[in-house]
Amino acid sequence: MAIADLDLDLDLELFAGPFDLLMAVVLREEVSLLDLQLGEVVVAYVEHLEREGELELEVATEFLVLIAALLELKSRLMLPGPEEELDELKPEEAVEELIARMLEYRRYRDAAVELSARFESERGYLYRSAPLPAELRRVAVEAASAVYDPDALGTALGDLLTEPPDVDLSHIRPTVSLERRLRALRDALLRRKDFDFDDEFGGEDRLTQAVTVFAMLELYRKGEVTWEQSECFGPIRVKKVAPTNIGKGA
Amino acid sequence: MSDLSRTVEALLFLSPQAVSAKELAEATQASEGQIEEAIELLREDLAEGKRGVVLREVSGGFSLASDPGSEEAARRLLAKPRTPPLTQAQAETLAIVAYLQPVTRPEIARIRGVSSESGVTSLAERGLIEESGRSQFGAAIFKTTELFERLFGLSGLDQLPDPSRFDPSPEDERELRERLLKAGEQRAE
Amino acid sequence: MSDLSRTVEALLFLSPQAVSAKELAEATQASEGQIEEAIELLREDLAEGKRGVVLREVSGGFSLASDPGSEEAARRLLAKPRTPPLTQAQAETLAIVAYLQPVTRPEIARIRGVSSESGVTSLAERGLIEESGRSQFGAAIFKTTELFERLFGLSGLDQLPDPSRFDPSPEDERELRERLLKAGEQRAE
Repeated sequence: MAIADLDLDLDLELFAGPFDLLMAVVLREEVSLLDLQLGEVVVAYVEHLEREGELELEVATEFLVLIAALLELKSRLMLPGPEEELDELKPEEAVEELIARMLEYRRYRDAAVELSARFESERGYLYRSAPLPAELRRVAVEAASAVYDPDALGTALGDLLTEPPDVDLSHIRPTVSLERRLRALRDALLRRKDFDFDDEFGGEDRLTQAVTVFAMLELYRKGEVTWEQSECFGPIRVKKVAPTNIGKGA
Repeated sequence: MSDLSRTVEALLFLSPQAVSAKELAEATQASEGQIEEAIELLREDLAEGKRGVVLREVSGGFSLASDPGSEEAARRLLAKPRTPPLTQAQAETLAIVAYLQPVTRPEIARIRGVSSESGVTSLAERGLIEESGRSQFGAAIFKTTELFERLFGLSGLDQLPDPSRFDPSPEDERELRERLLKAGEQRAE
Repeated sequence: MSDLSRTVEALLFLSPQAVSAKELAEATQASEGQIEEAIELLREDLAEGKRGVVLREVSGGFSLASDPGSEEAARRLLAKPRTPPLTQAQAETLAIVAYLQPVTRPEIARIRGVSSESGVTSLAERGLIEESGRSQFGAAIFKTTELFERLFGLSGLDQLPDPSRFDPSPEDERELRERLLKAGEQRAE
């Protein structure tokens, strides 16, 4: 009954009338499938659906099967050349093809109903899904054979025993601040009025010692310090200049 | 209950998949005949309505399942929503795959008359069908899964309803033919 | 068997974890008293030696487990003995346990300089180490297992490679422990 219930009136370039009539005239070759714009039929059907506002599933499915079959037949007709027996598809053959197609579809449609019912009636059975107990997830002691090398443990232990190397700072450039050296000099002079440069700063690196000499020059300029060196490369005696002296000198 | 049936029950309890009589025999080092007997005892003890667990024969073997009467409580406990029913597109696609497997996607579409992309995808997502290689033209080939047999309570694909049951009757066929032609003729008059 | 005990049995069958009486009551919409009765029935039916499945009462509640007598058959059917290579984290953790045992989890973490949770768990799951009590402060104490000795082909723990082979060379176990801890603390800085 289904497709006959489809009240679809078509107004196509080539054909005006109901859909099932179109099917009949196509099958009897009163209208050439080659000239028929199947797209127009589909558009008409979609418009029909919009007007109706509801989709009757069975009718819609059958419509789709028919249109699909027509499309396939038409594409065969459009194939060029040698496959002549295809080109000469007789109307009766087209009917048979269409019917066979629809019957085949129906078979699976009915099987689907049965499967759905079965699915429904089976849904209450639930199966267990749990991990295996731990003892089944590992090798049995009796079945275990040596697969690991004990040295791997020794090596891992050796890695753990190795203390991490000191962080390498060689890529960082040392900088020595003149400010800080000035402070160090003044601090040293607070403790003692005079001291030997090497005693005080001999432990510093060369750069720090050099900057400290710059700081001494700065303090000399300010009149805070003076020094003595009796010979080249000899010891340097640094001396504080008393503020009173500065006052007197000025 | 015999020692062997107890062991068989334990194996079915532990195994995530259905276990065949042959596998049970190997694991218990018993004969298949003894396994048959043990299963027979279990079948009685775990018949529907007796306990909370029932013995089922699915996908080529035996499996334990919870009694359907406890489904609601189980879903509450496990916070597992009920699986939605199959849509018509899914059911049709599944029927085609189940009866024709292995079958390609274009073949499914040809029979249904529509592209079956979404039906195929959703069934694969639900684990009911799976790809099993490619045809010589590169189309994906599908077959049903073990889960399909389990969820449909089938002990094997041969337990699917006889497909000849779905053959259209000669009357159906005649009716269809007449309808296609007659309807047109009437209107053509 | 009452309907409620059947449902409780089904729930315990399905749940991968132990289920408390409260959870059972909620899922079945019964009172905890009724659950107690249902469990009592199950306790009789599923006592050890009766079926392939036994009722277990653990701290978190109730669960079903396969009968211990079926372990051998279960192993033949299901066990997938896996001995994949050890990861660096596993090898380090295992070395610490092997050389210093018994050793606590915090000590392992201190020596490695990182949390060793997953290494400890995976080694315990694979049966290479096991908990052997608690320290006075409640920390789990670990030692290696018999399976460990088998898988490393050791006839005893004294067969472990001499740590003095690996530079630097501590002389006794106490010194080894101290050096390991010291190196670990430096790593953690």
